[in-house]
Amino acid sequence: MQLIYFAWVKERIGKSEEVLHLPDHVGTVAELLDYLSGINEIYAHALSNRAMLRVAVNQTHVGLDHAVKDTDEIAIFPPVTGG
Amino acid sequence: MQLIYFAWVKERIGKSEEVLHLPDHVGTVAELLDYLSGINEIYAHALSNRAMLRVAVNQTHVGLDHAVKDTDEIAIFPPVTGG
Amino acid sequence: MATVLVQEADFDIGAEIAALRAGRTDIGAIVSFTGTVRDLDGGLKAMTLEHYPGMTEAELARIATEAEARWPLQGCRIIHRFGRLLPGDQIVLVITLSAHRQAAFEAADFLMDFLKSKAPFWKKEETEGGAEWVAAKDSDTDALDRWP
Amino acid sequence: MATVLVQEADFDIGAEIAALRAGRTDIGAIVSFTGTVRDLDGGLKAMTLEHYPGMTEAELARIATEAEARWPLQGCRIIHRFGRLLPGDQIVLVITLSAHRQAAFEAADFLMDFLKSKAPFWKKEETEGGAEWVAAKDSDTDALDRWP
Repeated sequence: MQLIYFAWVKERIGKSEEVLHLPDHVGTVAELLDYLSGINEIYAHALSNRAMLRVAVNQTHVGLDHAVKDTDEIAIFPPVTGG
Repeated sequence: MQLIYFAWVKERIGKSEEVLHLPDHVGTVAELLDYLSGINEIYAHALSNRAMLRVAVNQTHVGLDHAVKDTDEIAIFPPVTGG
Repeated sequence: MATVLVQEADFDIGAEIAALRAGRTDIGAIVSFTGTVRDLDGGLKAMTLEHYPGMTEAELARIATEAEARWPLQGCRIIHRFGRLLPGDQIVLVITLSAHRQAAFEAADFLMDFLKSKAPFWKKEETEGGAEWVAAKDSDTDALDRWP
Repeated sequence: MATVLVQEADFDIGAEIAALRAGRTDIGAIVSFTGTVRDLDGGLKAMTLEHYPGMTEAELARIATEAEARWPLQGCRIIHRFGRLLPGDQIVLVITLSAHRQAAFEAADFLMDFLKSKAPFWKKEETEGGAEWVAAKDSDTDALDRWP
């Protein structure tokens, strides 16, 4: 899957995007965040405050129980502040 | 008093303004409209539909029971339709 | 702070907004409303706006002062044209500036509602069939109930 | 019918409105909202807007389509800038055109509420003390409850 990070999520993880293989046991956004947080302390810190994270799958806002596939473009970011 | 007419009130009365002496027994806007309607049939026709008339005294919207004086500028017109 | 203009000439929306904003960094939100001569069925030849010189300016200034008392505005401008206008022509411009978008939106909305039922303007429409004074809409007076 | 632009360049409010109105006589009401970089206490040096290319355009188009489904609009344009902006600079422009003033007002208000909480933009403020991401306001999310 293609992962994209924005704003302070990007700064904490230290990259704006990356391609990772989606493990078979990861089926939802919540499970994906758990999986990423387990990679190392950097991800764990960047993704620790779930209330401050928003996720888009294939450029559409989704909730934590939304399904994810290995072919998806998945973006993780803080609440938006445009306008 | 200075009388000013606008829109179809002006067209029906046939003039845009005139100076009339305010009779002593005329103390309110309602009494003024009654007095003007009694001048002749032209005024009577122009001022017959009271629900469609609005009045401003000294350039401020007022109601039918507002006081009028001989030194006032009194405008009579239909409901406004600007904007 | 509000400025009011009643004029026969056309106005330039962009230039008016730019003049109100010039050199300022304390404004966050600018709302403009422009009313134009609408010809829904293709039968309108022209629209003539009569007004009450003196009272018009006074009434618009009163309306603007009321808006400034209700919302934290950093600028407010009303321009209303009179005379003979053609379909598509601009009639009225209201601009509100504020630090907050909701204040700018509500004040502009309020100004138009009050202007429609308080400012002494009368429209006469010219069609093939002749010229007729536009009747006031009850909905314009009813709209004032939105602002208790 | 709505058109959406996400760009680094500035925009010209008057020219945008003129382009939407050109040659039309069926429009009665035009509302514009402009958001600008506000510096209330004089401490802001700059504001950088990051965005999600692709999704931003898609999200703004979805918001505009929703507005067109709710109100009888005759035109709708959204322009949102990204990149580094200075205090006083223009950030966002929303224009709505309709035969009716209430539709134009409500649609522009709605577009700004949804844009604020749905469009993937993030603001970073630069002050003397450094640079910090702007925190989202609960009031922006709560504002969506105004449009059931």
